[in-house]
Amino acid sequence: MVQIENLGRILEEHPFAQGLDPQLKELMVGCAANERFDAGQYLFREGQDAKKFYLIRSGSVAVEIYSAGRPPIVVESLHDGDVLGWSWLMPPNKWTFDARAVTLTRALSFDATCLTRKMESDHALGYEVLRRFVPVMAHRLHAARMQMLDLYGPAKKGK
Amino acid sequence: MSAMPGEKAVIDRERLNDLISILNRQGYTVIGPTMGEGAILYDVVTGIGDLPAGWGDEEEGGRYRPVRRSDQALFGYSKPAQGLKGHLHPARQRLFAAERAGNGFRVLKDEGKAPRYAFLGARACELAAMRVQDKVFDNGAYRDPHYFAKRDDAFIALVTCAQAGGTCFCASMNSGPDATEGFDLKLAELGSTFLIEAGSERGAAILAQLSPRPATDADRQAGVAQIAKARQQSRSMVEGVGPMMAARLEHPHWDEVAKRCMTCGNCTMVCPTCFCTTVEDVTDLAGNNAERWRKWDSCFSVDYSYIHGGAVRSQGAARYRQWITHKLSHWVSQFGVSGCVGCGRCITWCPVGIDITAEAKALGG
Amino acid sequence: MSATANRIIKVDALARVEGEGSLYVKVKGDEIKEVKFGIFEPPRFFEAFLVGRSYAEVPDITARICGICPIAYEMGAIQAMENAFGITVPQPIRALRRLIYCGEWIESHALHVYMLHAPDFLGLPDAIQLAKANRPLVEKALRLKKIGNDILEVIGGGRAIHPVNMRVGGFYRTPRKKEVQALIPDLEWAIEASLETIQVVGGFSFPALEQDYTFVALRHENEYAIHEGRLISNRGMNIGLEQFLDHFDEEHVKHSNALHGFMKEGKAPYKTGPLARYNLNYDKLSERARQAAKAVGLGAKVTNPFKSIVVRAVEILQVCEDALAICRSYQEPSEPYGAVPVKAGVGYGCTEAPRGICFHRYEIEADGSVKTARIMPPTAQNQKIIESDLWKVVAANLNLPDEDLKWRCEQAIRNYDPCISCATHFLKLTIERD
Amino acid sequence: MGALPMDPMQPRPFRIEKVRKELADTFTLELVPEEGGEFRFAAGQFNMLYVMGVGEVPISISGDPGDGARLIHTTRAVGAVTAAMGNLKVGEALGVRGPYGNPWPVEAAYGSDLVIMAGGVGLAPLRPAIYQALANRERFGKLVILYGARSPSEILYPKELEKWRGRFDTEVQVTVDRAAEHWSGNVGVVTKLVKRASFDPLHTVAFVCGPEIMMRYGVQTLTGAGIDPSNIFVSMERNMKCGVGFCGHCQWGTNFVCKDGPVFPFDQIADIFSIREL
Amino acid sequence: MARTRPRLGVFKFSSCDGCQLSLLDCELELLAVTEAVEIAYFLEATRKDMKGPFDITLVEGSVTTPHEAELIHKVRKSTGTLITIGACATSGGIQALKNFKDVKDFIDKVYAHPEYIETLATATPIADHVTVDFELRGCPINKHQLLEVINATLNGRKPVVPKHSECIECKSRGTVCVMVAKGEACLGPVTQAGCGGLCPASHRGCFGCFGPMETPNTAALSERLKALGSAPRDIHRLFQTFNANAPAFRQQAESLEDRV
Repeated sequence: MVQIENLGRILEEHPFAQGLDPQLKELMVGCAANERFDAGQYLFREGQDAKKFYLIRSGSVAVEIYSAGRPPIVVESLHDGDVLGWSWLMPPNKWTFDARAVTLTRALSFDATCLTRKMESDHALGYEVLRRFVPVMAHRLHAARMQMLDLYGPAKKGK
Repeated sequence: MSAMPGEKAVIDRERLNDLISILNRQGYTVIGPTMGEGAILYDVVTGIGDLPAGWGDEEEGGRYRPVRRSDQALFGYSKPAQGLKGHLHPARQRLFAAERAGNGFRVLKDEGKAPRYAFLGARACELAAMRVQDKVFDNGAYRDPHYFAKRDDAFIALVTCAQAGGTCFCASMNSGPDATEGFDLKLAELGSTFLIEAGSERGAAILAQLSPRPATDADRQAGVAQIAKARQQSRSMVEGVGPMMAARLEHPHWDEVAKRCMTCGNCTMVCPTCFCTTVEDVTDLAGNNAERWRKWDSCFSVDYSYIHGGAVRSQGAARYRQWITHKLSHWVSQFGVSGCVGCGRCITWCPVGIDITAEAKALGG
Repeated sequence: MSATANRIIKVDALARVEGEGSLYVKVKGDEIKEVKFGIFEPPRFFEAFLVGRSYAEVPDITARICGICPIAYEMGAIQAMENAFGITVPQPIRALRRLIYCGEWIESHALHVYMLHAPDFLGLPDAIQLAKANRPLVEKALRLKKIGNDILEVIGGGRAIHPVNMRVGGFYRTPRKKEVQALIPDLEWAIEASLETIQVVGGFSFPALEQDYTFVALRHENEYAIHEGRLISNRGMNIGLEQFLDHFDEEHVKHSNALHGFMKEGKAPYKTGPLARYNLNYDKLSERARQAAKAVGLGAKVTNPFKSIVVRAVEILQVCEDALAICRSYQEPSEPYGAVPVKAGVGYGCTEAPRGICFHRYEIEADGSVKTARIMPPTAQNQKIIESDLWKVVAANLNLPDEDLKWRCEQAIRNYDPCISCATHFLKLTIERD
Repeated sequence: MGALPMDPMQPRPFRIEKVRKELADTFTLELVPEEGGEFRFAAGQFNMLYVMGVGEVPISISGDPGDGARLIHTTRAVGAVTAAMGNLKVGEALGVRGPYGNPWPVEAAYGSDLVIMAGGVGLAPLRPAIYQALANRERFGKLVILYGARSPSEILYPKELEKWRGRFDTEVQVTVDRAAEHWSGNVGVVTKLVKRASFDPLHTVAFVCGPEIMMRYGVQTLTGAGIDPSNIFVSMERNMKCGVGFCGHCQWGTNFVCKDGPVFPFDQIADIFSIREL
Repeated sequence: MARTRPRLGVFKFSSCDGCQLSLLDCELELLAVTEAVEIAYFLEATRKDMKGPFDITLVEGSVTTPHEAELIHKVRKSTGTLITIGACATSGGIQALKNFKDVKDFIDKVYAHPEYIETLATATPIADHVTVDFELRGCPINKHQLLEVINATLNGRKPVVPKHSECIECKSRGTVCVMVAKGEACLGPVTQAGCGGLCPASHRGCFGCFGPMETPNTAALSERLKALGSAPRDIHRLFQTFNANAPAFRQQAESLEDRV
């Protein structure tokens, strides 16, 4: 299948798949799809069911929080080589942010239902996928904390 | 007789009056030990009568008492309460004055003339301390004119110690009780006479006017014995303290000391090498004239390490660590000498008696 | 305004007095219904704080009753303790005590004469306006005041307000001869400045008011009494301090946070302060002081309270002379203080604060702690007589418009240099014309 | 004796030629010495700036080391002195002592890639290094500028960043901590930019300046990317009263930040960098 | 540049008047002060009663009556920079001793008609009631520090009012430590500098007029005073006098209470 071959190559090129056993890669490709988002198009919105995750191939995506009465606040921007979305991994499997393509974005998406099933039956795959998500999550947590510190603002007067 | 540098001679104690007069005639203000209010203090002396004849001192951690001696020795104490730092590096010193001029301002020339000091009775540890501060105020790149205006011309009539004070540990710091250089005259009090030698040409010139007689072997031996006796000190600094401390910047003992340390800063104030200062801007109410003053500061104050937002060293433990590690360890890296000369004043004048030698030992153990 | 209109004259917050007071006058037609000189300075409970404290702490604590005349409190407390323990201090210590008290008098009197009271006579709101009119005069006044403070600082341990150096038995540290001698040139100048002050204030015009006062003041055989003596009056009273409470008492009235003092005999008001001292101790004034007083028309008797400003000026001269003499003869005492043989007992202290007598009585326990404390500040003692003066002033000036009458009343109160902070344990002027 | 040596504690009056508001609380002053002449400095050095009667503060120089005609300082008003400085107008004077301190070793980086990582107003002390690097662009491999700010409106020198980005030979990446949706640039911490930047870690020199925490994580990320700690330089901030090693305030371990720093090679301070309250 | 004269208000709460007297005690500088600022309200000095708003207000005294508790809010509203002066205004002062006792009992001790007296159960610092811009310590304040605060405020700089220990002042003026050289009980090592080191220079221990210094180690001092022979009751009293209500002193006194 030409398409699967293509997807395989695409996955191969993405940092996420570095060092992944070819057999497991093949299992993943079975759940993958190639997607394209125009600038301004939403990949998903907060509160929707999280049925996928994305490996961004090119472009940039803004992760946003919306609050009534004010413009959405961008909390992080993702680019080529980044992984978007981990809400699919755990209940309640709902997106907690909006994801908006800032520029034309191409991504490889993975069907959560498909991949979850495979991960459960093939623990080696399960382990490898999770092992790749943990640093992504840790990095995101760390970055969130750093942003929370408001480092560059004028120092608050100590009491 | 004409005295050559290094050659030992003997003078009668009354000759000190001549020494003081000669120095006064040469334009020096003579600073020497006096019996002050509650302790022996450096002050202006005009004659031998101002010296603390018959006074000694008892010192231990957090305790000082002036005590009567059985004899009338003029230098029979270990060291005055505060050293000579205040004379060369005053607690308050004006750096400059400025006045508004048009849209801007003009820095005014300081017309004040620095005092010319002669230090009579300076101890070896105090001379060592001056030599340490010399390195601070002339650090290669910059030389502080305010300090050296007084220091460059200072005449030093050292008096070696006849006995060690209760908190002295100069022997282990190699900064006393004797000195081999840096003085103009060196004296040792032997009963009613002084063993004396010149360390500079101007010292020798003055010595020649003091009717010295050549020292006998007995005089020299008495001098050697006296130094040997003063070397017997109950405290000593632990060996290799510099690298040891540098390796223990994070150690539970800092918190132990912090329980006792009041961060009052007394140790830094009495330390003859502590040089830290802050600045103070003074203005008239209309804002047309301003002055900038430098005044002693202490690494024990919170403001000392203040950067916008807060102080780097908010904890007492961190402030104590800064002081002692700087003194005993980092100083060596910075200036090639230890910042501690073993005078023991920080021990004596710590209100709670924290002992730098004991804390260094505890930290090393 | 009709003759029967109600008139209420109120001064909610009296100015140029120390502390917070008020005045309330109610007039119906030509009849004065009520005069209340009130002290709304909040109560501060000193007598209660003192219970259980060590005798040694009492001088420092009582100093905080008043920032204007802390010496009066410190010295009264010290002498009361010494009275309880049977201590007599040696002459050099006594001289230093008089010297520091002279300092407080110079400072307080110069402040009152020039900064607080003189503007009344010149129709100015304050000394700042006076400085605009006559800057050299105000500069002189400030220098005079400063000389008082300098004495307080040299003898009192470095500060004029709440000095730290006085203690039971003497001083913590007695000043060096050169420190005291340094005061001499300024005091020599101060004598000339006080002579000039007498001339300046002696030339003011004084509202007519003569009162038949009962004067009470300290009396000392050898000197113009300040810090020691027996208590005497112009009605024949002559008592020791221990008899004070037999003759004097104080009561609590609703309109004031200060207790009002009175003489038990006849429950009569009495007057303490400069006028009382002058009238009772005229013979003890220096020749120069008497001559200077005479030159501005003051004889041995002064009963117009508005002339208290001149008497204060005469007193400044007196204490400048006294202070100068002490400084000239000063020898460093051998010991700054003597032994304090603590024992249970009762002690009395009374001194002439710049504004009048300040009485102390303490009961001390065997361990030196205070069992009971009683302090009667001068302003509390003068409260009744101030009200009496005000009746007369209002009655004599009913034709004045409210604003002028109000000012005249304030001036009458300022005759007493009331120190309201101390009296609490003291003023709004409200004049109600009914 | 000849003329007295110059008193290092005495400021020289400089006249303000231009005041430019950079951000809400940040401004740039252009100064010329009243006595005339040039002001020479090396990138990364600082001056002690004195506002008459108010006080003195250490402020890094943010102009072009190649241009001695004007002394340029960019300052954020955070205290009484910097606030007073912000109120000064063209024609008024400021006292200057300096330049002091160790500079960015721009020349030592010739032949290597140069990564410049700045956070907030930390870009100001790095700007002279950027000017110098651009003036000698041919001597470097890649030139990467990574900059993080709190929000798009708080980006310092935005026009210059844009200009540099427009050069074909310089990679400029800017990120902000938070932004509204119209911001099409990066959002996230500055360290995130390292991963995407192109440089050869084995032949790269990095200059880092910003808040201390940012520098800590910045260095971590750069070493993680393979740059040797001895090739990473940071600019430290400590309390300073004199700038010449007399007052003691800026001591940090064995260092006087004023004369041993403010620019340090990271390997020299690695062992004390994370010790608290040192 | 000519500056506009800021308007100064001076207000008094429960106190001895000493701190505002400090302003009049700036004899040599007083006229300069009145030229630099317009004294718009200062009862002790002028009967001119000008209304607010004020640019700078000095507040002396603590809040001890219901009336004062209301008044301070009015003062705060009418002023730009509010500076509290003295131990009363910054920690409650000597009258805060009532915070530790039954006030009713106190009123009964001093006044014949307690029903006439209106007072709160506590004496509290101004900062407990309203936002304060600068606190100047001391019982009384040091007039030089007062001038410095006024001067710094006029010149837009940070006042030089150090928060370190009294010891640093003592040593800077060359005073011999009374605790070390005489065994006197002294609060200097935990007390904020500012007075100029008066008591030790008069050969007596500091009794804490300027309140606790930054980071005071009162426990270590208590231990030392005990070792020097002070009874816990004496140490208790030392902490509980002129700045009894300042947190560090209050807590140290409380920790000694079971041994008093």
